[in-house]
Amino acid sequence: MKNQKEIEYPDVALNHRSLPSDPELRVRAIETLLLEKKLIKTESIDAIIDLYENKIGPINGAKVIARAWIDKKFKERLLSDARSAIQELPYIGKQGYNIIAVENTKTVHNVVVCTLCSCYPWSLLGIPPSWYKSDQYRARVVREPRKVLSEFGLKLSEKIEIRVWDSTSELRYLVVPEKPKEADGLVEKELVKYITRDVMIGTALVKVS
Amino acid sequence: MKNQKEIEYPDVALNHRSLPSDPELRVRAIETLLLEKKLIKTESIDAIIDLYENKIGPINGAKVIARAWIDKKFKERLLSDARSAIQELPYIGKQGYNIIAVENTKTVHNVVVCTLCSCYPWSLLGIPPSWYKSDQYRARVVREPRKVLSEFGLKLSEKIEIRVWDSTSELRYLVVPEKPKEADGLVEKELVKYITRDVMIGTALVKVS
Amino acid sequence: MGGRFGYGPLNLDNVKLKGHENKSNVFDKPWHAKVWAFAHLTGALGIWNLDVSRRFRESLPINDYVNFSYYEKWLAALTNILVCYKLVTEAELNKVVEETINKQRSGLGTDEAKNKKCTGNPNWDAPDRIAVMKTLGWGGGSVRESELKPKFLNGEKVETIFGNPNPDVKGGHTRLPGYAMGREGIIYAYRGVHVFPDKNAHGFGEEPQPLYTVEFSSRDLFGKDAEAYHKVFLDCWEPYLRRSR
Amino acid sequence: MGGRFGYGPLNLDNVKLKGHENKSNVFDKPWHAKVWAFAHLTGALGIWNLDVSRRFRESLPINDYVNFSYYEKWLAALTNILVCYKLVTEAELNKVVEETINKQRSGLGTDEAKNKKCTGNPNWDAPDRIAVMKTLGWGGGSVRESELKPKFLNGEKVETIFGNPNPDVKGGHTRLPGYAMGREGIIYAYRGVHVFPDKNAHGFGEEPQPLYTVEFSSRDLFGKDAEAYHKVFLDCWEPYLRRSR
Repeated sequence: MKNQKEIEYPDVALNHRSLPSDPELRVRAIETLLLEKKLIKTESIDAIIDLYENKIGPINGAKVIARAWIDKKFKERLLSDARSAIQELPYIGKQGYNIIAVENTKTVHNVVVCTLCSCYPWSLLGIPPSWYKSDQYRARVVREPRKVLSEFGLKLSEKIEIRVWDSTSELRYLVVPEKPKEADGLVEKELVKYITRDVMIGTALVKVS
Repeated sequence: MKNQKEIEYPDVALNHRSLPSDPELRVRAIETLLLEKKLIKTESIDAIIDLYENKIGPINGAKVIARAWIDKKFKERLLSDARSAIQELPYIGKQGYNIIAVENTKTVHNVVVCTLCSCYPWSLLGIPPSWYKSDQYRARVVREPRKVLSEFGLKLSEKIEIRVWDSTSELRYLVVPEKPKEADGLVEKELVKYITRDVMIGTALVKVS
Repeated sequence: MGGRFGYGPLNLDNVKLKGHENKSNVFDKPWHAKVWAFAHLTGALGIWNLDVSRRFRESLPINDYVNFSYYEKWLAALTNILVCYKLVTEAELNKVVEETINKQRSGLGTDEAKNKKCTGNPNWDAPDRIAVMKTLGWGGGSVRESELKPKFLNGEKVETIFGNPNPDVKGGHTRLPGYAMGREGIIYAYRGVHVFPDKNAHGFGEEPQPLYTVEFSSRDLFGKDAEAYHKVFLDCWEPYLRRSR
Repeated sequence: MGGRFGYGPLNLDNVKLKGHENKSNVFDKPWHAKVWAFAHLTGALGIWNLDVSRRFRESLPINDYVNFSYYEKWLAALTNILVCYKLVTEAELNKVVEETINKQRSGLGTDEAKNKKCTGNPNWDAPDRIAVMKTLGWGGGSVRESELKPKFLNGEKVETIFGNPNPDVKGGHTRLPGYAMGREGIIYAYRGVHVFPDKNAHGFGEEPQPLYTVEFSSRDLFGKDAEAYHKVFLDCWEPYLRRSR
């Protein structure tokens, strides 16, 4: 790594304003430049996109939750040290993040946001949905979470304490939902189907139909 | 005036978003509507525009300053109660605003802004210039007035205290510049020419050439 | 807005005064002048007050606010006010927009666009004229007779409040800028009792309050982010202030 | 951003999950995927760190920031970084923009635009792969070995700082959101010593600091503007905190 102290940071960097207004053209211009300068390779672009489109996604998180529902000891470890607990699972892979698992109970409901940018547990949930990155969600969920959750169709009793986790550091929050009664007796593979992305962000409850 | 308590204020009013994207068309649509509803009359539109284009402008402020330079007693009254002092001058007219005149001296330089919107002593200076209404000026002049003034070509000695007046209320600030030595002996009518709009906002000094 | 980072130099290209020219630029475009006139004429109807119109301009959604030019903000706020105060329905608004666009497409709009230069009409109705003048600040003003006595003395150390300046309305209108919240200052001058925008902008009446000009040091406002020592003066209504601890 | 007023309801049209579908939307448009890939691949070059890239995204001029879509922000920040770090000159940037536009005009760009579907390539260079994985958080992470001991205990009352969180750089990068400045909270958990973004984003080294999750009541953060009682948890580095008075 170069000595960054030598880099002069401008007050405002405005070079992006010389890009064309059509985003597709903008991207094409930068791509041409990066390839010409050999800063990136076509194969690497393909590989990254493939990774996100086909290999990681909320299914990873769902596997973690399903395991916790089935295995009490694993759930305990997940809640006390999620990172190492998740690393026990061969099908997920090493987690660089410090994952923090927060548990929904009869009296507590958790919901995750990043008001500063869009920090998100990518390795477990893939690319965040558009609404997670929207100004509306980021501005409002810390101030009026009940109203925001109701827009998702989730009306919580006033008695339930809402906990909003604003991901300001490199810690990544994962909501551990309650296992509904209807899910009793289902095997891990079946449980996974009901543990959706929104459930793990905290904007939905598990529905077993 | 209607009982405003009965008016329901929406959280966010978004009706303006149904207007066309071309500002000229937007204006034409609203104009049609206002005229149809008889909320305004064509002659009134003309009269207002005429007022601002031809009748009021920085010349009014310049007359006030020139008089203060010539008449010491008037200057004292201007600095202690600008509103009534200005009303003595037959050619300006009644001031509804509470004008506050702030004096530049050898050790103090005044500059005016409205960080909240663009409050400005219209009756004395006319329509504010674009830069006065710009985000750049409003954001920066309270934090780094010297740098902003230097962009106007105005480099002040470090020994001069800068006073920035942020017009947050209905008080309107008018900078009373120092009369330069070169202006000695000039009559009121000649002085007026050197008292520019920027001088009375505080982003320029009087230059008698 | 005040104190915010991320802005480049001022754009003074079109606005640098040549020589000692003593004119304002007046209006860059004919539609600017129109918007200005609409805002003043509708304001003069007396249905809403100055603070309401400011509130509507300042509560535009942020992505409109930062990208609209000055007169676009005025026009957008006026449009919202007209609908909110039920002078115009959404349906009427949509209809006139459609008609305007259709006219434009069929070339009918173009002649109108090249509007005759405004010539002024000294004979416009007197009541109109007086009402407009009032909104321009020739009459009226915001000072009110009151038995309220100012709580603070010149030279007294005060602290601005921090958090929700408007106790009545969530995210309500205020004239205490964010950069001056929770800061120490000194009472510079008492300015009399003035209409209180935080109430007036929401239809709770004028509720006049003592107004002061408060002096702040740039360091107290912006810390090390201030370029050097200077002073900033702000007008603060009494509810924005408390005695310094 | 957090707590700001003036936003309407969420737009959930395109994103409501049907049934129990367990997929993320991945990328809405092919160019989104490209931007994502560019950002990660150039990040993996190791010339700037994660905090620098965040800093560039967050310091976009506000009118670009609020109007750019998510991936436009990433692309704009990357463009600025490339020039700032002298990997690309302004002249090169302008040249390639011109060429791209010309190609498009002459119809040459269209074929390329209908890009072949990415098929993935498991054989890409291992070093590349590891570096990319690291930026994705599979390796690395922000925890650092340190002799620093946490100053605060769980359950202790603390106050967040107010004003200029970054003492080194005017308007510098910080991870303390505006809505949580100058507020009282309670230490909920100590999280170890982590890279400190306020230093790292400006090239002053990692300067790791103890990190805590702090619990705030919604009333303490937003007063009456909060809808009802709830709790907000934020991760705060030790320099953001001081013992409550």
